Amino acid sequence: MTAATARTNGGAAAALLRAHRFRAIELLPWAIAIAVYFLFPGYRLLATQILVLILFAISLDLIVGYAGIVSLGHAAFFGTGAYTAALLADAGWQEPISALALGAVTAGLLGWVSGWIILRTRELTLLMLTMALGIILYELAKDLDDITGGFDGINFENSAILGLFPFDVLYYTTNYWYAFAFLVLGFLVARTVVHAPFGRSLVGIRENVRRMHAIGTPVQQRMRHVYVIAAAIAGVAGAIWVQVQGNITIGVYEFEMSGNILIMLILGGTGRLYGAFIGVTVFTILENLTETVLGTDPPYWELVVGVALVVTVLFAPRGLLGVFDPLIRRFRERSA
Amino acid sequence: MLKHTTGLILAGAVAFAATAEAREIKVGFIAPKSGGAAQLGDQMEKGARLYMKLHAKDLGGDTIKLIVRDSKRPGGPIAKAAAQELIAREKVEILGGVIFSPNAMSIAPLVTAAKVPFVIMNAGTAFITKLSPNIARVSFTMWQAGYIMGEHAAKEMGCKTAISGYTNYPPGKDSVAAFARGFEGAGGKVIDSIPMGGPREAPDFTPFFQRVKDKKPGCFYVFVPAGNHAAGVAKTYLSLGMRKAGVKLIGPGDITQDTQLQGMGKAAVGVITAHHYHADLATPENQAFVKAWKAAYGAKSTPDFVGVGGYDGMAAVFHIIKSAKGGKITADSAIGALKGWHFNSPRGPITIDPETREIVQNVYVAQVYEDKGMLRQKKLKTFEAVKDKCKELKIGRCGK
Amino acid sequence: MTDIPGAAVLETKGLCKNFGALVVAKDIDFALEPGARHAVIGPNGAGKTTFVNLLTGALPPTSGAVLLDGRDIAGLAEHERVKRGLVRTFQINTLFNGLTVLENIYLTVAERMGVATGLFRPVGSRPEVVAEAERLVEMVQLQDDAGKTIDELPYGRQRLVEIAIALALEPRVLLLDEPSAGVPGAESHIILDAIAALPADIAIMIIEHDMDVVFRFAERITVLVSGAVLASGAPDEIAADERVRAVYLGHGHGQGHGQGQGHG
Amino acid sequence: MAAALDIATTILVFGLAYAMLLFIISVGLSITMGLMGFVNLAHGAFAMVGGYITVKLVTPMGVPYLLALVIAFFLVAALGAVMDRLLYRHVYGRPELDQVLFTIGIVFVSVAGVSFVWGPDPQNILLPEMLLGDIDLGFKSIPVYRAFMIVAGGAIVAALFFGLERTKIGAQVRAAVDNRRMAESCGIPTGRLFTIIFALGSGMAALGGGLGIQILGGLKPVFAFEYLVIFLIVVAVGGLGNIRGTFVAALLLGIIDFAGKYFLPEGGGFFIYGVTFIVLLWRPHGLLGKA
Repeated sequence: MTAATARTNGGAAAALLRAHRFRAIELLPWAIAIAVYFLFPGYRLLATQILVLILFAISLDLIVGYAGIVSLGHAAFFGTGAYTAALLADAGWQEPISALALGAVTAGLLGWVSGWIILRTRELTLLMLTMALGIILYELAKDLDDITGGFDGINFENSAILGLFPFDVLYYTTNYWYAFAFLVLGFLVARTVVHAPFGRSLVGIRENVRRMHAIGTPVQQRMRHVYVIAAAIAGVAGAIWVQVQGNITIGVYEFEMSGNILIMLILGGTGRLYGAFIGVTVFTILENLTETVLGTDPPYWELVVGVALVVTVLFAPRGLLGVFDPLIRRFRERSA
Repeated sequence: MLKHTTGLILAGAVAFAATAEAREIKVGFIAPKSGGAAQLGDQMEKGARLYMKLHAKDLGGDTIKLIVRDSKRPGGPIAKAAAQELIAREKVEILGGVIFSPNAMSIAPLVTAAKVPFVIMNAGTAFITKLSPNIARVSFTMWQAGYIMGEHAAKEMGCKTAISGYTNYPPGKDSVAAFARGFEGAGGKVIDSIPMGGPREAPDFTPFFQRVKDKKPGCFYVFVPAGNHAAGVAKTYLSLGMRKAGVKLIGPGDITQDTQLQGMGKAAVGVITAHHYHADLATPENQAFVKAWKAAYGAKSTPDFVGVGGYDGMAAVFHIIKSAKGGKITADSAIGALKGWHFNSPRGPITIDPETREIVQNVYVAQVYEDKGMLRQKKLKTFEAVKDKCKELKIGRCGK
Repeated sequence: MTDIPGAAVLETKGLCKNFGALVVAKDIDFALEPGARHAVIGPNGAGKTTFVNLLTGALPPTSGAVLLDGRDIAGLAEHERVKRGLVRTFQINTLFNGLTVLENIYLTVAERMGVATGLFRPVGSRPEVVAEAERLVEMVQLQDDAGKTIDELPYGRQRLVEIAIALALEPRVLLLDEPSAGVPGAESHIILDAIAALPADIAIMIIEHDMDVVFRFAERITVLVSGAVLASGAPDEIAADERVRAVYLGHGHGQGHGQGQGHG
Repeated sequence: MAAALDIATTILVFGLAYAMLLFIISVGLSITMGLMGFVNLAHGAFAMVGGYITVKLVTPMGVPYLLALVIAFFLVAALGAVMDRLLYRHVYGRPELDQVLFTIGIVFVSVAGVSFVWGPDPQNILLPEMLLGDIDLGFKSIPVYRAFMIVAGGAIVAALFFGLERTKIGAQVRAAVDNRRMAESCGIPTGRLFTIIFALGSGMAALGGGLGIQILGGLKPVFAFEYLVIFLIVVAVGGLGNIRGTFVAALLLGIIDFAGKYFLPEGGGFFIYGVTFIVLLWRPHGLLGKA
């Protein structure tokens, strides 16, 4: 390895070989998440929701940020995982982890089938097809309300995790750590995938599809693969989302769900996984806590969120996390 | 500086000691303040605050701190997170509000676990009071108006056939199911039932109404959620010339919501609805209420049934606080106090059914007419002390 | 370099392509033997790049066949043809502009070595792939720029990345689409040297405007005009061909000399 | 037979009226996306503002409806031009995702702004008597307002096509949509052209917003979000930047939506999305879009 690094100037090979290693700073979000649990018990459901949405946003980042597949219908997978878990629990299958795994499977299957059809297209057409799929599923869930509970939804209960830790409907103790654990797991999977040659080849697809064809990459197939992975992770996120809340409505398939998660991801910064953390957190906090500061008459949150988005694009073109890029680069150059 | 601060603390302590008896009771209030249903949340909050203002003295020095949270969308998660925060962080003693039924559904397990009483001031899907023993409802259920409208249409309006059109979500289904029971029970026949899109879709009813017009029923029963959907109903009815074609538009009062009525223009004249409230009710309670409302919110502002829901909801909250007599408010004591609670509301006398914790109230059949360029509603008939038929008949999830 | 049908690695038979009424390839018969150095020339708009796209599968032909090792490859997608050794470069740089030079080549090597589908073991624990990428970087003498992104490189140096990527795929047939296009005169010798140093057993088809390059490099020349083959033969035959002179060389040779003088 | 004719007329009249509305609002979006590759998700906000201006001119101020529409057109067109110069120009040429974030931000701000100024209540408009009632076609009567929508829409469509086919600016627009770089090298000032187009598109959207209040049943601050999806669908199905395509798509979707809801109300929301799905799989670049 040192032999390899010695041959090129600028440490390009060293950088490539080092890219997947963990840095100390990567502990920061987890430390914050742990601290939040103890500091803000009154916001624990909101915090749990943020953890789950981060996982959802990470799954979206795999396709948007890495493979360049922009989707306005990612809630299709989130909702499918969610309904799988919820309907299983409602039918008496109350063990949460197996239900969640099945949620990943159903969402992944949907990803496989829809990817086969949809991923032939690009840009606006792809956007519209993903969106149409999401909305069609929404309509379906709405009309099949005998099964899904429709607009009003259903309340259900899960058994204790591993038979030991029951879900907490009031303080979200177990619920929080459940979401936390699967966020860690999902993040590690995503991080491994993007640092593996597979993930690098996705970046290639995003950067230049024509070239990928010309170096012998089966582009369609690879996009389908990442689509399935992203769908399965989104399915897990959806399953956790409803399991920790013990409630599901057709909101999980809503267009807003797809739209908002995309906005949150872009806000944080795409193609870097950690963008999901910051984008979801900032957006959700602005959306939900503006009112505790400014009140609800009139509802300022839309103004605050809107201005935040516009300002971000004008002053932080690569998303909020992109603000740190020049700093990091300078730091690297100095240490190199 | 230090001395100054100490002085303040001392002064505070003295003030506290002087009013040791008086408490500040935190009441959580969840309603949409932005998004498509914002005007409903706004109405409900205005109603609640009006009651607080008019009856501030009733609590004998105790005060209420109303903490409002925006539920934004009809789905569960945002309202649920707000409820968790209100209970766990703000430590509210009573929770109230809620426009949309799914909001109420998602909150139900929380109020059960936290033993906090939950006063539903609007959400009208019939079965939700069954989800927690700590829920009481002071608004309405879709069954109350729907069933009566059905009976009335068959018996009094001479309609032999009817078509129902509804917004495709549980309150809509409740409403048309109730209508069909009442109508067919009284000898009529419902020849078609048309889902007209979801509550969050664009309220363009033309294709559905045209379908109805072409089928020529005697009565056309429509349920849509209050708000801009309501305004769309009368307009479409008029613009398709359905009245001329001999189709009578009827429905629950959601389609002649007072706040929307003037905007409907002549389109609404003649429409007959069944509902538990309209702003033109000629009772002293209501006239005083409307006057106080206009004094507080301007002459152009009108209360409607959502506002009355907030008003009566706050009356229930006051009743809970007064019954606790300065002691701790628990869900058991609060709901216990509400069971059988009687109140002379602007809408007429109401009680909470001790069995179901559901409101029992009058339902009025009323017709829209024009008076000096203003649209008003005239009461045709009163049905007294109407209970929720859905639970009485144990239909669907109401029976579980 | 004699024409023995069947011995060709790459061959076309009656290849046609129409866009509506517009004919861009007309009945092209073409053959490339192992180790060939074959230039395709023609005026602008003659359909040269289209021809490359038809060969690689980027465009489906309207009719006719492309044969690789004597087998019709109509059913093979572009990436499958690459896997069989049919590799191209682009007339206009088609690279991963946001990635470093090394990453550009790494991606290619990973694809060729069949590790690009790997989901779990990170790039960093596959030093052999990185080392191979480095070897190729050195081959085109870009080691000083390995850590720069393509955006940061001058166009001529980017051109070398195009060639390195092609080499990284270990081609048997290499289609070079105007490799020196857009390269300043002072730098074009780097490109030409790199081409001259290509392994002898690779069959190379080069599309080129610069006649100096064509005549120095090619052992055989095909002239395309309006999508059809006008002439094909050894360089001196082509140079002597009256029809070619008439439609092409008169104009094109002057241009070639111009460029030649530029870096001469 | 008579019944079939009756139903066919119904569907045609109402479908057409709705289609005109879709076209008037969507066409500006189609051109901006086609010409500058600019994803303007805030397009519906301009329609919303146009609707509010119309309502506020008619109801409290007593301006005649048709005049109010014209005023709304010019005010919002001016607003569009100002937005273009002040804000949007910063994001032209930026990556699509940035444009998405930026314009959605504008939507949020517009929704907040409208609800601050005019409150959350739905806004209604009382139409002049002459637009109410029916026109008797002999075998069937149709509402005057729908007929008015069709005529007004038809006039706008005709003016638009005339403008594009016969005027210098129209020719420049067509050239620029076709190949922007080429148009620039021919000396067409695409920057200024785009401001004009943007203003015009915004004005058209405003007109649609004002015309649509009656059909769409009241304006609310969430209008800008609610209708975004349908406008995007019309653009995608028609083919980016293709005005004829947008028109055809509006007709197709308007009529299918109406017919679907009329015959099969249970299918509700499916039709329009189902059709979109199928059309886009069949022709990924839209009905009349070029590959």
